[in-house]
Amino acid sequence: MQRIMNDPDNIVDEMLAGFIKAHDNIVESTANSRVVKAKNILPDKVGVITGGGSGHKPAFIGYVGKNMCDAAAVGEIFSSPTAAAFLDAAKAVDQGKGVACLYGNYSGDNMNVKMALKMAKKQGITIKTVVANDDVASAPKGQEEKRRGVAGEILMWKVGAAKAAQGASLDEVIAAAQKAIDATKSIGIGLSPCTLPTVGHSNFDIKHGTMEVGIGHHGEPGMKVCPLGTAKEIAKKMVDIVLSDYPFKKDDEVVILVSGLGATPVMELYVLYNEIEKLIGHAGLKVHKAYVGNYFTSLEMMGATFTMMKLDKELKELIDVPAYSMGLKQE
Amino acid sequence: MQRIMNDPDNIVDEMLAGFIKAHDNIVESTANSRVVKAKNILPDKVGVITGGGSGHKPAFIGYVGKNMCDAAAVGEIFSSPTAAAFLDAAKAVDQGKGVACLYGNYSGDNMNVKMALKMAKKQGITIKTVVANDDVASAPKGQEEKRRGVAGEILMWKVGAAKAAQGASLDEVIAAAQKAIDATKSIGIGLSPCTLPTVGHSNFDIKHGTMEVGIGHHGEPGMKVCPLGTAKEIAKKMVDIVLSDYPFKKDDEVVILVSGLGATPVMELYVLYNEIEKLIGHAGLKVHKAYVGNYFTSLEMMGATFTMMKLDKELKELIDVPAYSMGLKQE
Amino acid sequence: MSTFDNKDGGAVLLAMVDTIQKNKAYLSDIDGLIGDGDHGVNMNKGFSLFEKNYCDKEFLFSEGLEYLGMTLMNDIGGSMGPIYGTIFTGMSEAGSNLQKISLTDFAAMLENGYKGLSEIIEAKVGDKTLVDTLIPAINSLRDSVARKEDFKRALLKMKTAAKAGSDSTKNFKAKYGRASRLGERSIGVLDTGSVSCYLLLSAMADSIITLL
Amino acid sequence: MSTFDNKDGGAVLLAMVDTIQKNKAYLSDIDGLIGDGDHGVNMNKGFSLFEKNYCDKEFLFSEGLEYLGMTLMNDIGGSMGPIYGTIFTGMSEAGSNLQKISLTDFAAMLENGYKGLSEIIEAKVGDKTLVDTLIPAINSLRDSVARKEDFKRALLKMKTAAKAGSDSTKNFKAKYGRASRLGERSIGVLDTGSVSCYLLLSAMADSIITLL
Ligand SMILES: Nc1ncnc2c1ncn2[C@@H]1O[C@H](COP(=O)(O)OP(=O)(O)O)[C@@H](O)[C@H]1O
Ligand SMILES: Nc1ncnc2c1ncn2[C@@H]1O[C@H](COP(=O)(O)OP(=O)(O)O)[C@@H](O)[C@H]1O
Ligand SMILES: [Mg+2]
Ligand SMILES: [Mg+2]
Ligand SMILES: [Mg+2]
Ligand SMILES: [Mg+2]
Repeated sequence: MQRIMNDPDNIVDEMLAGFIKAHDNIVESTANSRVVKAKNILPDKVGVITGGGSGHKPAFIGYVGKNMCDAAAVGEIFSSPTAAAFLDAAKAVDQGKGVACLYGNYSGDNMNVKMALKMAKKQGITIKTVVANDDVASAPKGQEEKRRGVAGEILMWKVGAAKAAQGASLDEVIAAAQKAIDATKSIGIGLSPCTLPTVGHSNFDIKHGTMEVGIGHHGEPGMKVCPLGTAKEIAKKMVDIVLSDYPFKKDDEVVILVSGLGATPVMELYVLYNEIEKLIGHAGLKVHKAYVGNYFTSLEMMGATFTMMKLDKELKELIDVPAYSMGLKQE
Repeated sequence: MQRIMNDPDNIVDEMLAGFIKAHDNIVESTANSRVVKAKNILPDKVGVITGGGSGHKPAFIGYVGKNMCDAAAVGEIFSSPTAAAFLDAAKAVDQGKGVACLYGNYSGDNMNVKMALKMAKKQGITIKTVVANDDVASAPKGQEEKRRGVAGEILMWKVGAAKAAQGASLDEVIAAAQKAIDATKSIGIGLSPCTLPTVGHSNFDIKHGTMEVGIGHHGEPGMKVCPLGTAKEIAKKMVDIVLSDYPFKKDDEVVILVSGLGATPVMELYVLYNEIEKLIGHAGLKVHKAYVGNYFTSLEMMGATFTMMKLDKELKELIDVPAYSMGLKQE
Repeated sequence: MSTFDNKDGGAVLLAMVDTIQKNKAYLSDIDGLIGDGDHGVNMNKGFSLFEKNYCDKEFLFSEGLEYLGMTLMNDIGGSMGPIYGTIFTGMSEAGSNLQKISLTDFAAMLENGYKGLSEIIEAKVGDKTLVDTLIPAINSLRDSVARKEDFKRALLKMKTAAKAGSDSTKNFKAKYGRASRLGERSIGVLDTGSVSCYLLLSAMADSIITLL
Repeated sequence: MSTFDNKDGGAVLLAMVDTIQKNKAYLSDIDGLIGDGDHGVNMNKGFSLFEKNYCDKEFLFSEGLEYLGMTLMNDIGGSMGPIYGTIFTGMSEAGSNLQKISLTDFAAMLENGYKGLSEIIEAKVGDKTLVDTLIPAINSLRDSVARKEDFKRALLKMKTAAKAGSDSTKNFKAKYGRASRLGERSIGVLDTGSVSCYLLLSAMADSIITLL
């Protein structure tokens, strides 16, 4: 394990210390050391929070910032933040208009958010949630509520946060974020595993010359293991899976997000996007905006995720709102 | 080799196609397919170009954009662009006020730029150059002109491009860029090798449990191979090497750039920055601005580079100018 | 005696901390076989933090369970924080008004712990989780209550049932947690959560017996 | 005959292309031992592009060298583009006004190629680069001119000198290019650039001999 770290048990706290120092123009710490908050939050708006395990940089704290999430709860690597952290994140940004908690569908996160909601209720804070479930590989069509949240969460945050920034009510923010994630589908392919710093060896393997189609952000099993294809073949597989899961139709405008899983060189993400864009074009869809880069990683896994969101007028407008966070800066 | 690609011989061209499609709000293609140009270049200014081998994303084309480089020449992976590409980059952005070519000190790049200059002269285009040599590990003090350029190039581009955006003359742009790189020192540590797609296996090795101090951006040999230290120890080594190479003095204001080499999780870069920042503080220096992330990579090498630039009034002002490129966006 | 004093029960909590600390490596090793190898680390972190924060304080058994549960929930996160946190706070809730704790009380406490848990997890017996330990233990206690058995005997029987439950996970295919990745290949190996649950129930039983 | 016609020399260029194409894998294999294993690929790319662009055109030997040199410089980049590009354009320059090319002319052409090269690289004999092939070849030709030797004999002697020069790189420590990474460990292996240079000189020699 070739890692730059001190004690693996402190890696999250040390990362946070470095992050907050490096980005003190964007974020600040809070009384709860596992809650990171945006600087200069617009007054009198709905709060938008998220949270999740560490090891996914820029997710989650990289999406805290101007017109993005107002705060994020931070967990250990690949492990949900505590209920207390979710609650404290909500309290840190509540301005009396309620808080939208936009997070991903994992059992740990679900449990902790559920408990945070209970505690919040007792304390008179209104939190409503949207649970991202964009990973089409994680449960069959018809059982969408079982699906995991992956890189599509970024688009959900972008939309929900932009809506909140426009002064919308909590219900409007929740509705926009829910609409965003409902219109968003993702699929990942894994090319190599990753190693938890506290563990020291990977707990799964991907054989050279193969790829795991549908792999999750923590190495959750995919739909199948196939021979490693060309970029063209990989793109075809990913686009087919996503297109057939949702009524994406000719002339729809879409946002595309191609994220690396960590160790795949960014050059390859552009090669992949080049193929995806062609297929999307052939399907008659129009790419309104594309994000390509390491947007949601899994430590040093190799591989990539492909995410597509179908736009309507509202989503398009919200996606185009400028944003300024460590992981997403847009004019 | 677990790569997302089609024909390795076409990987650069396919990457470029994807890059230009994904970032069509920032860059555009030119008649020379190996030259990428910024959109909406300010009128009547000195042109700023760079160029280098591929495999270093965001470098080099990721630093083409608003208040950044106006164009970049693109080479094969780890291989200099052609003289023709350097020349065409210059021609694409020359507005009659001359062109500053800011590039890194590698024998291939030196040869090709030299030849481009000759051709440009014949065609009546004025190009002046600054050659980045910030890598303190690549030649001893006193032989600075032999040193390679590494991540410090980004700060050179930032400064030179900001100066040009302010309407400075070619000589002023060159002077600012030269001052920037003269005040900038870098050191890299390598934790794992990388593999050229056309070759299929890495042509050097870094043993598990060791690190190569002073490694270059293409795996050039470092100063020594040491046991892999903690983040604290690594930071100490890097800071000591950089501090002792230049008159960084108490109360100096500095810019710090910590870049990953590709596959090291970004979380670890923040852990490293956290340690570096403490040491810099102890040395009495003041961090004016920090960049932490994958700013200048070497395919899927693991490891990181540490770069520090000493600021004066002009450099500080230029570093703070907003910028908008794929690799560097700043308000 | 067929009861113990709620106020003497602090010792029971310390016995639980002790067993987790002693078995840290063992639990992580089991988790390493089909999970990510961190269960002992996760548990130890939470229980040791509880010990650190509360070792010099006096507390009732029911209070101690509340403190431990809240520590797990507020400082550990992941799945273990809410899972064990819910079990212990649920137990505490059901025991909070008691001066003396009888077999019937203890059985009710554990049942209330599971009640809370069942609201946040979906796993059932046979899904290769700590539920495979917890449910047989609860059933055994319930059975002993019905038979009006002696508290000590009931606790010893509960240990046996919990052990058998934990051992049974060897035969199951994991459906939750990271081991689920392995599908069929998870068969033949213990579920680490079921083992930690057995160790905790066992420590409680042994410690309570000394108080009876 | 002691000269060949510049206008017949197109065949020499094709022989050069041919040897690079035939030795693509061999050159990359040598480069793989101490470099990054792409020398054959790089060279083949440039020479094949030249072939593709010029195979159906007529050109003088001196023109062909210019076209090949410019192709390498404009389309290959890296180090090989300027290095071989400079050599060939330098040769072309010195031969551009000739109708017939004598031994003296050919020697002067190669010398002019090296002159250009020496302005852009620092490597000297013994630094384990293609200079170790080029310099002995030039010295041999110069010597033959002084001895007024026959063109064919001079070319054969040049081949031998170039081969010996290339072979000598086995004993040297790499100072330039990627092999320099290995330091002492680069000793015992040929320099791939010196081999491609030998192959090119050899192809030129053999092809010119058929024109004499
Ligand atoms: N969703 C779940 N429902 C029930 N039990 C679970 C669930 N997830 C994990 N567990 C239990 O937790 C144990 C693993 O705990 P631990 O290793 O600490 O967490 P993680 O799986 O996050 O690394 C499993 O052995 C199982 O008993
Ligand atoms: N700076 C240099 N000066 C002289 N010759 C060089 C230099 N760099 C490389 N070479 C020559 O180039 C050869 C390697 O060429 P090639 O493999 O095509 O390029 P690269 O080293 O960029 O992969 C070496 O064997 C050596 O002969
Ligand atoms: Mg585990
Ligand atoms: Mg875990
Ligand atoms: Mg090469
Ligand atoms: Mg090579």
